[in-house]
Amino acid sequence: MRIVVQEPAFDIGAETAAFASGRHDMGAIVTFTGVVRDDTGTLDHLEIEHYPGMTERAITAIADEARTRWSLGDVLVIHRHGCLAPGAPIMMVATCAPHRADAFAAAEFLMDYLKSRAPFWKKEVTRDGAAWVAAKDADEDALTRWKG
Amino acid sequence: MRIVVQEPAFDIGAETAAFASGRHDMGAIVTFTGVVRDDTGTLDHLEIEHYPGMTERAITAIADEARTRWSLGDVLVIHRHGCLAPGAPIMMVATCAPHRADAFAAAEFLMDYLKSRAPFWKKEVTRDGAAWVAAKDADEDALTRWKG
Amino acid sequence: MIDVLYFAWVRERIGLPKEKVETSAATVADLVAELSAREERYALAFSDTSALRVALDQDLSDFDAPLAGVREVAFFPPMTGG
Amino acid sequence: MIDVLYFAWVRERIGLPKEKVETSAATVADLVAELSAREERYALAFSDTSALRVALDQDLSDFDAPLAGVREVAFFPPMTGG
Repeated sequence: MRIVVQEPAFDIGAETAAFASGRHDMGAIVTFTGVVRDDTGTLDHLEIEHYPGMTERAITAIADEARTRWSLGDVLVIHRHGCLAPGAPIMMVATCAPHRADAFAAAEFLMDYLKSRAPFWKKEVTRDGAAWVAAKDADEDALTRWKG
Repeated sequence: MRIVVQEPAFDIGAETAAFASGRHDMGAIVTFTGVVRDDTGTLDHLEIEHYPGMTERAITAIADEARTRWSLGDVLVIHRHGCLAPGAPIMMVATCAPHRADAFAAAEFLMDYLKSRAPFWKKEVTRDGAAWVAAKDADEDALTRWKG
Repeated sequence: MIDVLYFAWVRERIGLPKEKVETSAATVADLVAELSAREERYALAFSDTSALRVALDQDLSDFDAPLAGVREVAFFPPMTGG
Repeated sequence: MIDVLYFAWVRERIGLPKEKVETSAATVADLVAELSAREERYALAFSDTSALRVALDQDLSDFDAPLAGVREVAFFPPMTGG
């Protein structure tokens, strides 16, 4: 298991290749990469603030929970903070498992919990000003499918 | 959209990086990689047979269906045939979408349909002999969640 | 004349990947009956068609589908891709 | 003495990321009431606690949680990671 919280860019291809290599007993590898999206063409950059210490702790707890729920070979979470330009990778998650259903479910679980339970906050800086991104009800609702 | 059916190995890292690059309007990128699994340590190699012509046609139809069901930016499917050693990548799927739910659902849909609707057949060659891999009821059942 | 293709263990049991067949069979099932009547190896390969799949001109189809206009028929076990 | 941390717009409204607070507040809600009574900028930041989250010693908690033994309290809006 590897949890990385960092400011610099990471290399999606190299991380995916490293995560996938030498898996003789894992048939399924899933990756998710989140990218800074600019729908309107007005975004200058995204600022991501986080809570050092709690961030690593919260992500580790989420990854540990995923490993108790599904039969996983390994878990990788990389999440950046700081200033990110449109198109830049924000974060990635990778899971591997003997079977694809486990690898997919665990990756979706990790994403749903990282969205609303890891202490990151996004601020969009456009040419017209800056605004904190509001949490979406849909993101909170997404957690309900993993309960009960 | 890119559909590749080939015998040679492919580079997961390079394919993932190429697929992910320059996506300013796509917030979510999902990849799935299938790897030759050797649970028992007796597998010498896997032989994958396919139906040239129908294979490309069937995968294209599955990918087109995914693009009508979800809001996707792009789809990539690579599937190998021939002799594959344990640990070798068999195939990969990549999807990108503005939102993560679409990218995940489309990738799982593609995998479920590729398993049972694309004309590939796997034969396991072990030190004790060779045997065709039987289709699993679970794989056929997996398709029902996309119906009705 | 139609092209008949065999894959995986169907190919192995029949002993060839492809052949041209002169037939006036109306449906896939009729073609299967004709082939099974030829030789034991065909009868063996087609003994349980519920374990087989058929494609007509590279589209999945059914054993009761008509063969009129079809140029390529393929028989194979359930697919195991991915 | 406890460390009180603020993030995102809570930090911006209060105007600092972190401070040491001398308090005998029994619960998080009591601490919020004490801070809000200090100055307008605190009152503004804490005006709607339903829009806020709180962590005690880096674990998510509730506004009615006791503060006994807690060394670090953090206030922030709902998280928007991923």
